[in-house]
Amino acid sequence: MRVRLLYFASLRDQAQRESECVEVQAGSLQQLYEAAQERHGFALPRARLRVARNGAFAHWQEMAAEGDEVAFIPPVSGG
Amino acid sequence: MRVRLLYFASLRDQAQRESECVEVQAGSLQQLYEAAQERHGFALPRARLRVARNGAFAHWQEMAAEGDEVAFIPPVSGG
Amino acid sequence: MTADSFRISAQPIDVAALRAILDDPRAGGMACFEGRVRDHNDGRAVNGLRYEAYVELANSEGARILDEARGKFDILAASAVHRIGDLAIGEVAVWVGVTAAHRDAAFAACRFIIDEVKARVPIWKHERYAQGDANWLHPQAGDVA
Amino acid sequence: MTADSFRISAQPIDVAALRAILDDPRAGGMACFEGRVRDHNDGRAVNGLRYEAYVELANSEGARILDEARGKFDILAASAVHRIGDLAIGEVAVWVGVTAAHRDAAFAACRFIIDEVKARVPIWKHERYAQGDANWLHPQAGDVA
Repeated sequence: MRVRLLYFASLRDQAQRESECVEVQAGSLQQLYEAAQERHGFALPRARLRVARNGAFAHWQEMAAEGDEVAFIPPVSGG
Repeated sequence: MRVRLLYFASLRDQAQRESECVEVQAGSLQQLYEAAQERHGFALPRARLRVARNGAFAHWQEMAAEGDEVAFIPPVSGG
Repeated sequence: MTADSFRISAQPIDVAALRAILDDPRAGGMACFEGRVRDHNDGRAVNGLRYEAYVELANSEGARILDEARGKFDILAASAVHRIGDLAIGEVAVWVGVTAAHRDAAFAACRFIIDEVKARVPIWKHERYAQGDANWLHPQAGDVA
Repeated sequence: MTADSFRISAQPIDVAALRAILDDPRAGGMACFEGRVRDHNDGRAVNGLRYEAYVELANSEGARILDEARGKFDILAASAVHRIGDLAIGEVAVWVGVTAAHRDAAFAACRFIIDEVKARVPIWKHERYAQGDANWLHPQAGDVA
Protein backbone atom coordinates (compact mmCIF):
# COMPACT_ATOMS: atom_id res chain seq x y z
CA MET A 1 0.00 0.00 0.00
CA ARG A 2 0.97 3.58 -0.47
CA VAL A 3 1.52 6.14 2.31
CA ARG A 4 2.94 9.63 2.40
CA LEU A 5 5.58 10.45 5.02
CA LEU A 6 6.25 13.99 6.28
CA TYR A 7 9.61 15.07 7.70
CA PHE A 8 10.25 18.13 9.82
CA ALA A 9 13.24 19.98 11.23
CA SER A 10 16.32 17.78 11.64
CA LEU A 11 14.53 14.80 10.10
CA ARG A 12 13.89 16.81 6.99
CA ASP A 13 17.51 17.89 6.82
CA GLN A 14 18.67 14.29 7.19
CA ALA A 15 16.14 12.94 4.67
CA GLN A 16 16.89 15.88 2.35
CA ARG A 17 13.20 16.10 1.58
CA GLU A 18 10.08 17.28 3.37
CA SER A 19 7.93 14.38 2.29
CA GLU A 20 7.98 11.18 0.31
CA CYS A 21 5.48 8.61 -0.93
CA VAL A 22 6.45 5.06 -0.14
CA GLU A 23 5.10 1.62 -1.00
CA VAL A 24 5.02 -0.48 2.16
CA GLN A 25 3.77 -3.80 3.47
CA ALA A 26 1.05 -3.77 6.09
CA GLY A 27 2.61 -2.49 9.28
CA SER A 28 2.44 -0.17 12.23
CA LEU A 29 3.44 3.49 12.31
CA GLN A 30 6.39 2.38 14.39
CA GLN A 31 7.55 0.10 11.59
CA LEU A 32 7.21 2.98 9.14
CA TYR A 33 9.57 5.05 11.25
CA GLU A 34 12.06 2.26 11.66
CA ALA A 35 12.23 1.76 7.90
CA ALA A 36 12.58 5.49 7.27
CA GLN A 37 15.23 5.75 9.96
CA GLU A 38 17.25 3.00 8.29
CA ARG A 39 16.80 4.56 4.86
CA HIS A 40 17.80 8.09 5.90
CA GLY A 41 20.02 7.52 8.93
CA PHE A 42 17.84 9.54 11.33
CA ALA A 43 19.72 10.31 14.53
CA LEU A 44 16.63 10.69 16.73
CA PRO A 45 15.47 7.48 18.41
CA ARG A 46 11.77 6.77 18.03
CA ALA A 47 11.26 7.11 21.79
CA ARG A 48 11.91 10.85 21.49
CA LEU A 49 9.36 11.35 18.69
CA ARG A 50 5.62 11.53 18.45
CA VAL A 51 3.67 10.43 15.42
CA ALA A 52 0.66 11.91 13.68
CA ARG A 53 -1.61 10.38 11.13
CA ASN A 54 -3.75 12.48 8.79
CA GLY A 55 -3.26 15.63 10.82
CA ALA A 56 -3.92 14.24 14.31
CA PHE A 57 -1.63 12.73 16.93
CA ALA A 58 -1.66 8.94 16.78
CA HIS A 59 -0.15 5.94 18.55
CA TRP A 60 2.89 4.14 17.22
CA GLN A 61 1.09 0.79 17.49
CA GLU A 62 -1.65 1.83 15.05
CA MET A 63 -1.55 0.14 11.67
CA ALA A 64 -0.97 2.32 8.65
CA ALA A 65 -3.74 2.37 6.05
CA GLU A 66 -3.69 2.97 2.31
CA GLY A 67 -3.39 6.69 1.55
CA ASP A 68 -2.36 7.72 5.08
CA GLU A 69 -0.29 10.83 5.59
CA VAL A 70 2.07 10.05 8.46
CA ALA A 71 4.20 12.70 10.15
CA PHE A 72 7.12 12.01 12.48
CA ILE A 73 7.26 14.75 15.10
CA PRO A 74 10.69 15.46 16.59
CA PRO A 75 10.89 17.11 20.03
CA VAL A 76 9.30 20.52 19.59
CA SER A 77 10.96 23.85 20.34
CA GLY A 78 8.42 26.57 19.76
CA GLY A 79 8.08 29.59 21.98
CA MET B 1 3.16 75.04 65.27
CA ARG B 2 1.84 74.91 61.77
CA VAL B 3 1.39 71.77 59.66
CA ARG B 4 -0.29 71.08 56.37
CA LEU B 5 -2.69 68.13 56.12
CA LEU B 6 -3.49 66.33 52.87
CA TYR B 7 -6.76 64.49 52.34
CA PHE B 8 -7.44 61.92 49.65
CA ALA B 9 -10.43 60.01 48.29
CA SER B 10 -13.25 59.63 50.83
CA LEU B 11 -11.38 61.72 53.39
CA ARG B 12 -11.23 64.59 50.95
CA ASP B 13 -14.94 64.27 50.22
CA GLN B 14 -15.76 64.30 53.92
CA ALA B 15 -13.40 67.20 54.68
CA GLN B 16 -14.62 69.00 51.56
CA ARG B 17 -11.04 70.06 50.88
CA GLU B 18 -7.88 68.42 49.64
CA SER B 19 -5.62 70.06 52.15
CA GLU B 20 -5.61 72.46 55.07
CA CYS B 21 -3.06 74.27 57.19
CA VAL B 22 -3.65 73.89 60.89
CA GLU B 23 -2.11 75.34 64.05
CA VAL B 24 -1.54 72.52 66.53
CA GLN B 25 0.11 71.81 69.83
CA ALA B 26 3.08 69.45 69.88
CA GLY B 27 1.76 65.98 69.21
CA SER B 28 2.06 62.77 67.26
CA LEU B 29 0.79 62.10 63.76
CA GLN B 30 -1.84 59.92 65.41
CA GLN B 31 -3.09 62.91 67.42
CA LEU B 32 -3.25 64.95 64.22
CA TYR B 33 -5.55 62.37 62.67
CA GLU B 34 -7.72 62.11 65.74
CA ALA B 35 -8.25 65.87 65.76
CA ALA B 36 -8.98 65.95 62.03
CA GLN B 37 -11.35 63.01 62.38
CA GLU B 38 -13.29 64.85 65.08
CA ARG B 39 -13.32 68.06 63.07
CA HIS B 40 -14.51 66.48 59.80
CA GLY B 41 -16.35 63.35 60.95
CA PHE B 42 -14.10 60.92 59.09
CA ALA B 43 -15.69 57.47 58.90
CA LEU B 44 -12.43 55.55 58.51
CA PRO B 45 -10.83 54.44 61.78
CA ARG B 46 -7.15 55.25 62.06
CA ALA B 47 -6.28 51.55 62.17
CA ARG B 48 -7.27 51.27 58.51
CA LEU B 49 -5.09 54.18 57.41
CA ARG B 50 -1.41 54.73 56.82
CA VAL B 51 0.30 58.05 57.33
CA ALA B 52 2.97 59.84 55.34
CA ARG B 53 5.09 62.80 56.30
CA ASN B 54 6.80 65.00 53.72
CA GLY B 55 6.25 62.51 50.93
CA ALA B 56 7.40 59.32 52.69
CA PHE B 57 5.52 56.73 54.73
CA ALA B 58 5.84 57.40 58.45
CA HIS B 59 4.79 55.92 61.80
CA TRP B 60 1.79 57.20 63.71
CA GLN B 61 3.88 57.57 66.85
CA GLU B 62 6.26 60.09 65.27
CA MET B 63 5.92 63.65 66.51
CA ALA B 64 4.85 66.27 64.02
CA ALA B 65 7.31 69.09 63.37
CA GLU B 66 6.83 72.68 62.28
CA GLY B 67 6.14 72.90 58.55
CA ASP B 68 5.41 69.17 58.07
CA GLU B 69 3.15 68.05 55.27
CA VAL B 70 1.18 65.12 56.65
CA ALA B 71 -0.97 62.88 54.46
CA PHE B 72 -3.56 60.43 55.73
CA ILE B 73 -3.64 57.44 53.38
CA PRO B 74 -6.95 55.58 53.20
CA PRO B 75 -6.92 51.93 52.03
CA VAL B 76 -5.68 52.05 48.46
CA SER B 77 -7.54 50.70 45.43
CA GLY B 78 -5.33 51.11 42.40
CA GLY B 79 -5.03 48.52 39.66
CA MET C 1 10.03 57.13 30.50
CA THR C 2 12.90 54.68 30.73
CA ALA C 3 12.70 50.91 30.90
CA ASP C 4 13.12 50.76 34.65
CA SER C 5 10.54 53.17 35.95
CA PHE C 6 7.21 53.61 37.58
CA ARG C 7 5.00 56.48 36.55
CA ILE C 8 1.63 57.97 37.39
CA SER C 9 0.05 59.24 34.18
CA ALA C 10 -2.82 61.62 33.63
CA GLN C 11 -2.73 60.74 29.92
CA PRO C 12 -4.02 57.54 28.30
CA ILE C 13 -1.50 54.73 28.58
CA ASP C 14 0.30 54.08 25.29
CA VAL C 15 0.95 50.36 25.51
CA ALA C 16 2.81 50.16 22.20
CA ALA C 17 5.27 52.81 23.36
CA LEU C 18 5.75 51.05 26.68
CA ARG C 19 6.43 47.75 24.97
CA ALA C 20 8.96 49.40 22.65
CA ILE C 21 10.89 50.82 25.61
CA LEU C 22 11.32 47.28 26.93
CA ASP C 23 12.85 45.96 23.69
CA ASP C 24 16.09 44.25 24.59
CA PRO C 25 18.08 41.78 22.48
CA ARG C 26 18.83 39.73 25.61
CA ALA C 27 15.14 39.32 26.43
CA GLY C 28 13.64 35.92 25.70
CA GLY C 29 10.29 36.90 27.09
CA MET C 30 8.13 39.74 28.22
CA ALA C 31 5.26 39.18 30.61
CA CYS C 32 2.79 41.97 30.92
CA PHE C 33 -0.41 42.75 32.71
CA GLU C 34 -3.02 45.32 31.79
CA GLY C 35 -5.69 46.27 34.25
CA ARG C 36 -8.72 47.62 32.45
CA VAL C 37 -11.89 49.33 33.60
CA ARG C 38 -14.60 46.71 33.95
CA ASP C 39 -18.29 47.35 33.38
CA HIS C 40 -19.12 45.81 36.74
CA ASN C 41 -17.70 45.46 40.23
CA ASP C 42 -19.01 43.53 43.17
CA GLY C 43 -22.23 42.79 41.29
CA ARG C 44 -22.98 46.41 40.33
CA ALA C 45 -22.99 47.91 36.83
CA VAL C 46 -20.24 50.53 36.48
CA ASN C 47 -20.42 53.43 34.02
CA GLY C 48 -16.90 54.69 34.48
CA LEU C 49 -14.41 55.61 37.08
CA ARG C 50 -11.81 58.01 38.25
CA TYR C 51 -8.46 57.31 39.84
CA GLU C 52 -6.65 59.75 42.01
CA ALA C 53 -3.20 59.40 43.50
CA TYR C 54 -0.90 61.00 46.00
CA VAL C 55 1.45 61.43 43.06
CA GLU C 56 4.71 62.15 44.86
CA LEU C 57 4.40 59.18 47.20
CA ALA C 58 2.92 56.94 44.50
CA ASN C 59 5.93 57.50 42.28
CA SER C 60 8.44 56.81 45.03
CA GLU C 61 6.57 53.74 46.32
CA GLY C 62 6.16 52.43 42.76
CA ALA C 63 9.89 52.86 42.13
CA ARG C 64 10.58 50.98 45.35
CA ILE C 65 8.40 48.07 44.18
CA LEU C 66 10.31 47.86 40.90
CA ASP C 67 13.59 47.86 42.85
CA GLU C 68 12.30 45.03 45.02
CA ALA C 69 11.28 43.07 41.91
CA ARG C 70 14.75 43.47 40.44
CA GLY C 71 16.23 42.21 43.70
CA LYS C 72 13.95 39.18 43.98
CA PHE C 73 13.78 37.97 40.37
CA ASP C 74 16.29 37.43 37.57
CA ILE C 75 14.85 40.02 35.21
CA LEU C 76 16.26 42.48 32.73
CA ALA C 77 13.86 45.39 33.14
CA ALA C 78 10.46 46.29 34.52
CA SER C 79 8.13 49.19 33.88
CA ALA C 80 4.77 50.12 35.29
CA VAL C 81 2.37 52.97 34.66
CA HIS C 82 -0.84 53.76 36.49
CA ARG C 83 -3.43 56.07 35.07
CA ILE C 84 -5.22 58.79 37.04
CA GLY C 85 -8.22 60.92 36.10
CA ASP C 86 -11.48 59.91 34.44
CA LEU C 87 -11.51 56.58 32.62
CA ALA C 88 -14.14 54.97 30.43
CA ILE C 89 -15.02 51.27 30.39
CA GLY C 90 -12.28 49.31 28.66
CA GLU C 91 -9.52 51.87 29.16
CA VAL C 92 -6.19 50.71 30.51
CA ALA C 93 -5.85 51.68 34.18
CA VAL C 94 -2.51 50.08 34.85
CA TRP C 95 0.18 48.43 32.76
CA VAL C 96 3.09 46.34 33.99
CA GLY C 97 5.75 44.86 31.72
CA VAL C 98 8.76 42.77 32.64
CA THR C 99 11.49 41.40 30.40
CA ALA C 100 13.73 38.50 31.32
CA ALA C 101 15.90 35.91 29.65
CA HIS C 102 13.43 33.24 30.80
CA ARG C 103 9.70 33.27 31.31
CA ASP C 104 9.60 32.01 34.90
CA ALA C 105 11.20 35.18 36.18
CA ALA C 106 9.18 37.42 33.85
CA PHE C 107 5.85 35.98 35.04
CA ALA C 108 6.79 35.94 38.71
CA ALA C 109 8.05 39.52 38.70
CA CYS C 110 5.06 40.81 36.73
CA ARG C 111 2.69 39.21 39.20
CA PHE C 112 4.67 40.54 42.17
CA ILE C 113 4.63 44.08 40.80
CA ILE C 114 0.91 44.26 40.09
CA ASP C 115 0.09 42.72 43.47
CA GLU C 116 2.33 45.17 45.31
CA VAL C 117 1.08 48.16 43.32
CA LYS C 118 -2.47 47.27 44.24
CA ALA C 119 -1.56 46.74 47.88
CA ARG C 120 0.79 49.64 48.57
CA VAL C 121 0.73 52.48 46.07
CA PRO C 122 -1.46 55.42 47.17
CA ILE C 123 -4.01 55.39 44.36
CA TRP C 124 -7.76 55.35 44.88
CA LYS C 125 -10.60 54.29 42.64
CA HIS C 126 -13.88 56.17 42.50
CA GLU C 127 -16.64 54.23 40.77
CA ARG C 128 -19.75 55.72 39.20
CA TYR C 129 -22.58 53.23 39.08
CA ALA C 130 -25.30 52.85 36.47
CA GLN C 131 -27.86 53.62 39.19
CA GLY C 132 -26.40 57.10 39.62
CA ASP C 133 -24.48 56.83 42.86
CA ALA C 134 -20.73 56.72 43.26
CA ASN C 135 -18.24 55.38 45.73
CA TRP C 136 -14.61 55.51 46.77
CA LEU C 137 -13.16 52.02 47.08
CA HIS C 138 -11.32 51.46 50.33
CA PRO C 139 -10.95 47.69 50.43
CA GLN C 140 -10.72 45.79 53.69
CA ALA C 141 -7.87 43.34 54.09
CA GLY C 142 -9.05 40.12 52.49
CA ASP C 143 -11.33 41.73 49.91
CA VAL C 144 -11.04 40.20 46.45
CA ALA C 145 -9.38 42.76 44.21
CA MET D 1 -8.57 36.19 13.86
CA THR D 2 -11.14 36.01 16.61
CA ALA D 3 -10.58 36.37 20.32
CA ASP D 4 -10.58 32.65 20.97
CA SER D 5 -8.13 31.30 18.51
CA PHE D 6 -4.70 29.91 17.94
CA ARG D 7 -2.87 30.72 14.76
CA ILE D 8 0.43 29.99 13.06
CA SER D 9 1.55 33.12 11.23
CA ALA D 10 4.14 33.57 8.51
CA GLN D 11 3.75 37.35 8.91
CA PRO D 12 5.15 39.50 11.72
CA ILE D 13 2.93 39.39 14.79
CA ASP D 14 0.87 42.56 15.19
CA VAL D 15 0.58 42.81 18.97
CA ALA D 16 -1.59 45.94 18.92
CA ALA D 17 -4.15 44.21 16.70
CA LEU D 18 -4.13 41.13 18.92
CA ARG D 19 -4.69 43.23 22.02
CA ALA D 20 -7.58 45.05 20.35
CA ILE D 21 -9.30 41.78 19.54
CA LEU D 22 -9.30 40.92 23.23
CA ASP D 23 -11.03 44.16 24.27
CA ASP D 24 -14.00 43.21 26.40
CA PRO D 25 -15.95 45.45 28.77
CA ARG D 26 -16.19 42.59 31.28
CA ALA D 27 -12.42 42.18 31.40
CA GLY D 28 -10.69 43.51 34.49
CA GLY D 29 -7.33 42.30 33.37
CA MET D 30 -5.32 40.97 30.51
CA ALA D 31 -2.18 38.95 31.07
CA CYS D 32 0.06 38.49 28.12
CA PHE D 33 3.33 36.90 27.26
CA GLU D 34 5.59 37.67 24.33
CA GLY D 35 8.41 35.33 23.45
CA ARG D 36 11.11 37.20 21.59
CA VAL D 37 14.20 36.12 19.71
CA ARG D 38 17.18 36.38 22.05
CA ASP D 39 20.72 37.16 20.97
CA HIS D 40 22.00 34.12 22.84
CA ASN D 41 20.96 30.60 23.79
CA ASP D 42 22.74 28.09 25.95
CA GLY D 43 25.79 30.32 26.09
CA ARG D 44 26.12 30.82 22.32
CA ALA D 45 25.64 34.08 20.40
CA VAL D 46 22.65 33.81 18.04
CA ASN D 47 22.35 35.86 14.84
CA GLY D 48 18.78 34.92 14.00
CA LEU D 49 16.49 32.00 13.71
CA ARG D 50 13.82 30.28 11.76
CA TYR D 51 10.73 28.53 13.01
CA GLU D 52 8.90 25.90 11.06
CA ALA D 53 5.67 24.17 11.98
CA TYR D 54 3.51 21.30 10.94
CA VAL D 55 0.87 23.94 10.38
CA GLU D 56 -2.26 21.78 10.23
CA LEU D 57 -1.47 19.91 13.43
CA ALA D 58 -0.06 23.02 15.16
CA ASN D 59 -3.30 24.87 14.60
CA SER D 60 -5.46 22.02 15.90
CA GLU D 61 -3.21 21.33 18.90
CA GLY D 62 -3.03 25.05 19.69
CA ALA D 63 -6.82 25.29 19.58
CA ARG D 64 -7.02 22.32 21.93
CA ILE D 65 -4.71 24.06 24.42
CA LEU D 66 -6.93 27.16 24.38
CA ASP D 67 -9.98 24.95 24.97
CA GLU D 68 -8.24 23.31 27.91
CA ALA D 69 -7.36 26.73 29.34
CA ARG D 70 -10.99 27.83 29.10
CA GLY D 71 -12.02 24.66 30.91
CA LYS D 72 -9.47 24.99 33.72
CA PHE D 73 -9.55 28.75 34.42
CA ASP D 74 -12.28 31.36 34.83
CA ILE D 75 -11.29 33.45 31.82
CA LEU D 76 -13.16 35.44 29.20
CA ALA D 77 -11.01 34.85 26.14
CA ALA D 78 -7.58 33.66 25.10
CA SER D 79 -5.59 34.09 21.93
CA ALA D 80 -2.21 32.86 20.86
CA VAL D 81 -0.14 33.30 17.71
CA HIS D 82 3.15 31.67 16.84
CA ARG D 83 5.37 32.97 14.11
CA ILE D 84 7.10 30.81 11.51
CA GLY D 85 9.78 31.71 8.97
CA ASP D 86 12.94 33.76 9.41
CA LEU D 87 13.09 36.03 12.47
CA ALA D 88 15.62 38.64 13.51
CA ILE D 89 16.83 39.28 17.06
CA GLY D 90 14.10 41.02 19.06
CA GLU D 91 11.17 39.93 16.87
CA VAL D 92 8.12 38.46 18.54
CA ALA D 93 8.09 34.67 18.09
CA VAL D 94 4.97 33.94 20.10
CA TRP D 95 2.25 36.00 21.73
CA VAL D 96 -0.33 34.82 24.25
CA GLY D 97 -3.05 37.04 25.67
CA VAL D 98 -5.77 36.15 28.17
CA THR D 99 -8.58 38.30 29.51
CA ALA D 100 -10.45 37.59 32.71
CA ALA D 101 -12.54 39.42 35.25
CA HIS D 102 -9.73 38.88 37.79
CA ARG D 103 -5.99 38.70 37.43
CA ASP D 104 -5.42 35.34 39.13
CA ALA D 105 -7.16 33.49 36.34
CA ALA D 106 -5.59 35.66 33.63
CA PHE D 107 -2.05 34.98 34.86
CA ALA D 108 -2.60 31.28 35.47
CA ALA D 109 -4.17 30.69 32.07
CA CYS D 110 -1.52 32.71 30.25
CA ARG D 111 1.22 30.70 31.91
CA PHE D 112 -0.56 27.42 31.19
CA ILE D 113 -0.96 28.29 27.51
CA ILE D 114 2.64 29.28 26.86
CA ASP D 115 3.91 26.23 28.74
CA GLU D 116 1.67 23.88 26.79
CA VAL D 117 2.43 25.55 23.46
CA LYS D 118 6.12 25.07 24.09
CA ALA D 119 5.64 21.47 25.17
CA ARG D 120 3.12 20.19 22.65
CA VAL D 121 2.66 22.27 19.52
CA PRO D 122 4.67 20.96 16.54
CA ILE D 123 6.92 23.95 15.94
CA TRP D 124 10.70 23.77 15.66
CA LYS D 125 13.38 26.38 16.12
CA HIS D 126 16.44 26.53 13.93
CA GLU D 127 19.19 28.76 15.32
CA ARG D 128 21.97 30.36 13.33
CA TYR D 129 25.00 31.08 15.49
CA ALA D 130 27.47 33.93 15.24
CA GLN D 131 30.22 31.36 14.57
CA GLY D 132 28.49 30.35 11.33
CA ASP D 133 26.93 27.01 12.21
CA ALA D 134 23.26 26.30 12.77
CA ASN D 135 21.17 23.84 14.68
CA TRP D 136 17.66 22.48 15.05
CA LEU D 137 16.55 22.53 18.68
CA HIS D 138 15.11 19.24 19.84
CA PRO D 139 15.08 19.63 23.62
CA GLN D 140 15.34 16.66 25.92
CA ALA D 141 12.77 16.35 28.67
CA GLY D 142 14.04 18.50 31.52
CA ASP D 143 15.94 21.01 29.37
CA VAL D 144 15.43 24.60 30.43
CA ALA D 145 13.36 26.26 27.75
